[in-house]
Amino acid sequence: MVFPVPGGQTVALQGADLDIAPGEFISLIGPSGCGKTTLLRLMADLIRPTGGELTVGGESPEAARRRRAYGYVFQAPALMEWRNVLSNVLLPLEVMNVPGDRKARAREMLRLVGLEKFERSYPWQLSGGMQQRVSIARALAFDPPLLFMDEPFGALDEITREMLNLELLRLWRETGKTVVFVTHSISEAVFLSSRVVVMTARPGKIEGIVPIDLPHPRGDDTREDPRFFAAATEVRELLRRGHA
Amino acid sequence: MVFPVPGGQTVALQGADLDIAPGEFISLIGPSGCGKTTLLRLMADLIRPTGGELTVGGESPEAARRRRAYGYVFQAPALMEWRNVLSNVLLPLEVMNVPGDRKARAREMLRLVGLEKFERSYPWQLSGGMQQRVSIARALAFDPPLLFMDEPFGALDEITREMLNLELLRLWRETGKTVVFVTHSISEAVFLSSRVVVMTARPGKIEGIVPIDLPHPRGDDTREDPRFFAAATEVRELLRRGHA
Amino acid sequence: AAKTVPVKLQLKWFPQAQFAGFFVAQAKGFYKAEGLDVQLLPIGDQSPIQTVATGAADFGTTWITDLLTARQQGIPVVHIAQLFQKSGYTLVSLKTSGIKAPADFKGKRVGVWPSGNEYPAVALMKKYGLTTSLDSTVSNPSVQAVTYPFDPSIVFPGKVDLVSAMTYNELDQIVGLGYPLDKLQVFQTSDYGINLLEDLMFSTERTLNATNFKGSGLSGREVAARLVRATIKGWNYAVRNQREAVGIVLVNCGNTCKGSGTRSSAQAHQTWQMAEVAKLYNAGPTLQGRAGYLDPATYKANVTLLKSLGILKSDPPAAAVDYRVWQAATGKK
Amino acid sequence: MLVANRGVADEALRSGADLGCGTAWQCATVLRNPVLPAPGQFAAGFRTLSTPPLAPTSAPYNALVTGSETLLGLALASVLGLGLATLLVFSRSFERATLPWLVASQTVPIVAIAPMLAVILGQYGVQGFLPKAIIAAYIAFFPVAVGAAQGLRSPDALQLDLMRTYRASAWQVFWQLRLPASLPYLFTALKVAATAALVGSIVAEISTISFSGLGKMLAENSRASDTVALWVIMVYGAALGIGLVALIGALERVVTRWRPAR
Amino acid sequence: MARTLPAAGALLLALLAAEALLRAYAVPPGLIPTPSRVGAALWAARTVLLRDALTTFVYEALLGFVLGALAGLGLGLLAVRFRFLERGLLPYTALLSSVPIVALAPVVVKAIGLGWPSKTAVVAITVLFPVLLSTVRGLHSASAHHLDLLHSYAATPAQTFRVARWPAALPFVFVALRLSVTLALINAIVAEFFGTEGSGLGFRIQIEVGRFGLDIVWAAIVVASVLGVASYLLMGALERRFVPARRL
Ligand SMILES: Nc1ncnc2c1ncn2[C@@H]1O[C@H](COP(=O)(O)OP(=O)(O)OP(=O)(O)O)[C@@H](O)[C@H]1O
Ligand SMILES: Nc1ncnc2c1ncn2[C@@H]1O[C@H](COP(=O)(O)OP(=O)(O)OP(=O)(O)O)[C@@H](O)[C@H]1O
Ligand SMILES: Cc1ncc(C[n+]2csc(CCO)c2C)c(N)n1
Ligand SMILES: [Mg+2]
Ligand SMILES: [Mg+2]
Repeated sequence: MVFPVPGGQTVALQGADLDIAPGEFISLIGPSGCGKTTLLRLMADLIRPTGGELTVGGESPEAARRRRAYGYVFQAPALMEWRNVLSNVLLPLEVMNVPGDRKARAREMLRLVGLEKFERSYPWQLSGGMQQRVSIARALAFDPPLLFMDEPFGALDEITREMLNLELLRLWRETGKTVVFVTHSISEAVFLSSRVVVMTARPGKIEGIVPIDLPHPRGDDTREDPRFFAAATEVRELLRRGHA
Repeated sequence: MVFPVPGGQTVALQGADLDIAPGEFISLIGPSGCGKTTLLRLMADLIRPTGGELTVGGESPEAARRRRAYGYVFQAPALMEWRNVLSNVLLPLEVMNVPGDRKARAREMLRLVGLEKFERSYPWQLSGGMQQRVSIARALAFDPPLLFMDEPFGALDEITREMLNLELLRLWRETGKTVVFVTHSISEAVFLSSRVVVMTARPGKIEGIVPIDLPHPRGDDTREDPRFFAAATEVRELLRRGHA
Repeated sequence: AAKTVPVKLQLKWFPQAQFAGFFVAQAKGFYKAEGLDVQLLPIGDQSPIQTVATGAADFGTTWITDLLTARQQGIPVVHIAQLFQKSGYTLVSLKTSGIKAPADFKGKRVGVWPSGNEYPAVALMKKYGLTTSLDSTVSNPSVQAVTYPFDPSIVFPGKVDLVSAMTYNELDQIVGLGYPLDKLQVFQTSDYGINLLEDLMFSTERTLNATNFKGSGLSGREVAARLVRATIKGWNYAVRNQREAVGIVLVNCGNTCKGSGTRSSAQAHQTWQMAEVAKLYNAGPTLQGRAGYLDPATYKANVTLLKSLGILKSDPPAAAVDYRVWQAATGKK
Repeated sequence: MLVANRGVADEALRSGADLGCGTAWQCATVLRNPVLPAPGQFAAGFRTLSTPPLAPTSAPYNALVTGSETLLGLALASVLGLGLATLLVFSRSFERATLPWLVASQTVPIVAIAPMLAVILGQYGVQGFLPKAIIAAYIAFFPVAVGAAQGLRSPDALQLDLMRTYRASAWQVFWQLRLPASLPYLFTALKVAATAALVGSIVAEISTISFSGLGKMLAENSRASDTVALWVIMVYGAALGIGLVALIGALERVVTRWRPAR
Repeated sequence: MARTLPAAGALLLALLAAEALLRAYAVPPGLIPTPSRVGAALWAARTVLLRDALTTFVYEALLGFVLGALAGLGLGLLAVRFRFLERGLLPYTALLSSVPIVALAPVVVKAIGLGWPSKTAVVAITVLFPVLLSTVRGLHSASAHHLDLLHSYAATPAQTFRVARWPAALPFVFVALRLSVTLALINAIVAEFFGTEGSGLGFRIQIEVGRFGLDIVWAAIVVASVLGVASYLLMGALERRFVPARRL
């Protein structure tokens, strides 16, 4: 992936060949500006690669998008200022004409992220973390088989974050979704994923992939597991190596 | 602090009386939506309290703002889209008519946050974390005696984050700045601060204040210090208590 | 030689043979000979009354109704010479429309020019007991009057049954649209006793009473007299040497001189126009060697007519006409 | 084109006009006073009015005159409009006291007051080029003012907060934040204003005592019933308008170079 | 009430000053009438002026405005939907709007007739361009984030319009509508100078200018201004109603 920039071009991603199997939980981790968002946007068919090929769960990004196969939590909340919280969450349901009681569904998602009391608020009346949670609720609302999440919990406190980690994991296990998850937290990546993809900066490429062999269901004691430490250390090593 | 909202009002802060002495490094930590940003905005005289009083380093927020005493890193980058990275960082220097070689100063700040190669890029060409770093450079550029930072490192990877933590700490020690710092990371709060203020949600109030007696200079071994663990545990306890 | 006095004269229309006398006087140096440097201003959208009353021009040409209604509204304009002694205003219809006399106008659509140019038509119809929507007090007019700008081809013959036309201009333009004169029924108002006087020269009381016109050392009235004298000389010359006059006009007339349709040649159209305005000039007092003289009887008849139409509420003040200028110009009484 | 003229031709023929052509359809392309000129007619008219290009009676020369009046008018309008917008944004009470009058000024039919305006300006020795530019500016300043005011109000709250933390002066907020943020609105407004100014200067040429310009040509040719010439002049006017809009578009691209290519 | 006070005060002062000056310099009413004369004319000619206003404002200005605005909106939507149209269409409408009304009106009158519909058409044509231009600009101003989001939903173009582009365009569109509504009125009046069937504010102005009845001319202008300001304010109210309140 090459971006033209004043006085040359930025190579944002190089040889980032990656095949993601259905039902996987993949985390992307890497230094700021290494191309995590770019990779996610490529997988979501929001930009087209300037070279290379990419498949997501066996199909092309475009096919996946056309099937409305994925939900995307952007790095910024990207809420519509003129819609209140509830109707922001309703948006995908309306656009996709999802049958059933949409409001009930949207409210359920808001409950999941702890914002059931704020459904009538407008985005500017919410704190940064609350906005981020609305956007998570929005992405989950239509129950997509595939989830792209770009630092979804970055603006949340540890406790809320851990709670949502567990919720997400439960959801993933129960529904068999495929998740591609960007995070800066090594422990979060290890805790959630089946594989952690570590990226390096400029030009962005994949430094290494760490498979996580922790049993499910995972919980507080998972973090005590020696395998957890081992995996986290490996990820940290890869990160450090890529950071120079 | 009371916000009017449809069908009533949100009490965003209650009895958050807080005196911050010059030269302190205060961290605010608390659940999403508890009023950290609101408190910072009050201290920065961006909103007026609907009740209560507040002093920052012995003076009123308004006086501090009039003296151009503080730099503010907002939760969102708030860059000017029409200015490139360098001239975004130059903005406060221009507005305040800071004497000396402004460009050199701005470039120094960009080096500090690791963006010296991107000075000619425009905000839309940067990743989320890079934008956030530009906004940090901008706040530091005019060397204010007081710093308000709202989750400045939230969008950064751990390694960049740790590096910037150390830089910030060095800066604080060398210049005797007062810093008020919002973070969701308990360890970051403990590592950096002289006091950690733990807040609770709805209505937001101060649950407790944890003084941090770790020696300076702090470094990698600080995190091994038992006092570090003790303080972190205390903060976590207070947070848990406030979270119910 | 002494310096010439700059004088601005506002024409009532764009340069064309209608003003041949002025252009001839300018081209042949008649004004120079009187010590005047005359600039002839083409019309904009404002009435010549406005430009003269506000001092943007010193003298002007206009129609008598214009002058008298302005005077009634308190604008101190003064008639100083009458160039055309007969009205060239007509209403034109197709012979096929079966309109044979003014009485037949009833129930027809009549297109007129607005902005004070509608009065001859209004007067004609009023004389035959017809009312129009131009009069805001009439609720059920017997003739539907519509207003249109200048160009008869916009409305005639499709949208109106009768259309206003000057003998010297629009009539030929209508011929150019493909309607030769033998297919047209032309009602010239002067044939029906409506002879509202047209092209005259006027100025303001302030200009005329000036003792030192623009620092020339001449009185305003003296300048006016010289202007009128040279203009009449120009007209006499133009009427006698029409071909030469048309040549002079054509030099001055930019894009406006052409006729319309099949008669769009400027040369041909202006030749027609020159011949027609000569008829309007060579009438009344001119035939008695008193060119430029405002015949008091005709003036009185005009005033009476305008009063009967309700356009004038009372007799204009005596100061509305200043015979001294014409007398000084011609040495006649 | 044919259809537009056929009706007129038909009407003329039925009224017994001698057009020198047979049926209405045939006449449609040769009418001397067509609603729309036939291509051949137009081309011929275009040639006569365009040559020699710099003669005082030719369209290119007069278009040049009108174009420069329009540019001057637009420049005046931009300065005035931006100034007003600034005052409107800075002061609520100024807005309350003047906005209704600004709006009212735009409902006064310019054609009715342009002659008076020209006459009044003429009394003070302002003649020729300038009154026409002033009238153009009179029409064009309003879109600029309204658009710019909207744009000046468009920066987002966080950016305003940032400037507040710098204790930036009102002028600094204006120059560093409000003005750049208003550019997308401003350029849209300028495009509308450019065509308005063009119309304004043409109207002014017609209604004041004017010796040149497309407006003068329009007036003369409409008085002379020369429909084909009117169309030629209209095309020149429209080309001028497109040129102006394109010019502003180019300026916009230069000024807002920072934006992502769409 | 308190909000209109400054404007009313300014008006009163200006009127008094004008009256005093005109009287002091004895300016003839045929050149500039005093405000009191205009007021008197306004009252004396009220029925005629009301009828004129009905023609000019309702049939010509309002109807033309609505038609032109709808056309501008419609074309704007098409232009943004079909990219090639934007390149093809915008220049032509710029062309249309650059044709000065004084050139356009005679042609339209010739083609349509002297009655009010020809004026309505002229108004519609002149309103088209500002609305179209702003619509296109506004639709393009939709946030890239929102467009990405809808792209990720594989939303149809119609949905993207309705949900993201249209709300973003509204503020731009309303600027254009506010401008156009006054433009519509003034153009209706001007278009009447090119032929009428005997009613309308433009017709009245033209007739009375020729008679030096400038008191009626200004009375007609006052009526036009009041209607113009009222419709501008009405558009502003609609804007506040339909454009979602933003922060501040
Ligand atoms: N539109 C663009 N034009 C030019 N360069 C771009 C563009 N978008 C991204 N880049 C560059 O591509 C690189 C990768 O950006 P990306 O947003 O993918 O990073 P990231 O890994 O998501 O970083 P972060 O953790 O800070 O969000 C960066 O160097 C950025 O400057
Ligand atoms: N302008 C406003 N109007 C109404 N309510 C508001 C407004 N701004 C903030 N609030 C409310 O005040 C509370 C505190 O918000 P604040 O932004 O201070 O939270 P925070 O602690 O910074 O949260 P986060 O960690 O998610 O950024 C929230 O409940 C929010 O909904
Ligand atoms: C605005 C306006 N419209 C029509 C006329 C009538 N008129 C008087 S002289 C003349 C020239 C000969 O065709 C014409 C048409 C006018 N004077 N002013
Ligand atoms: Mg990113
Ligand atoms: Mg916050």
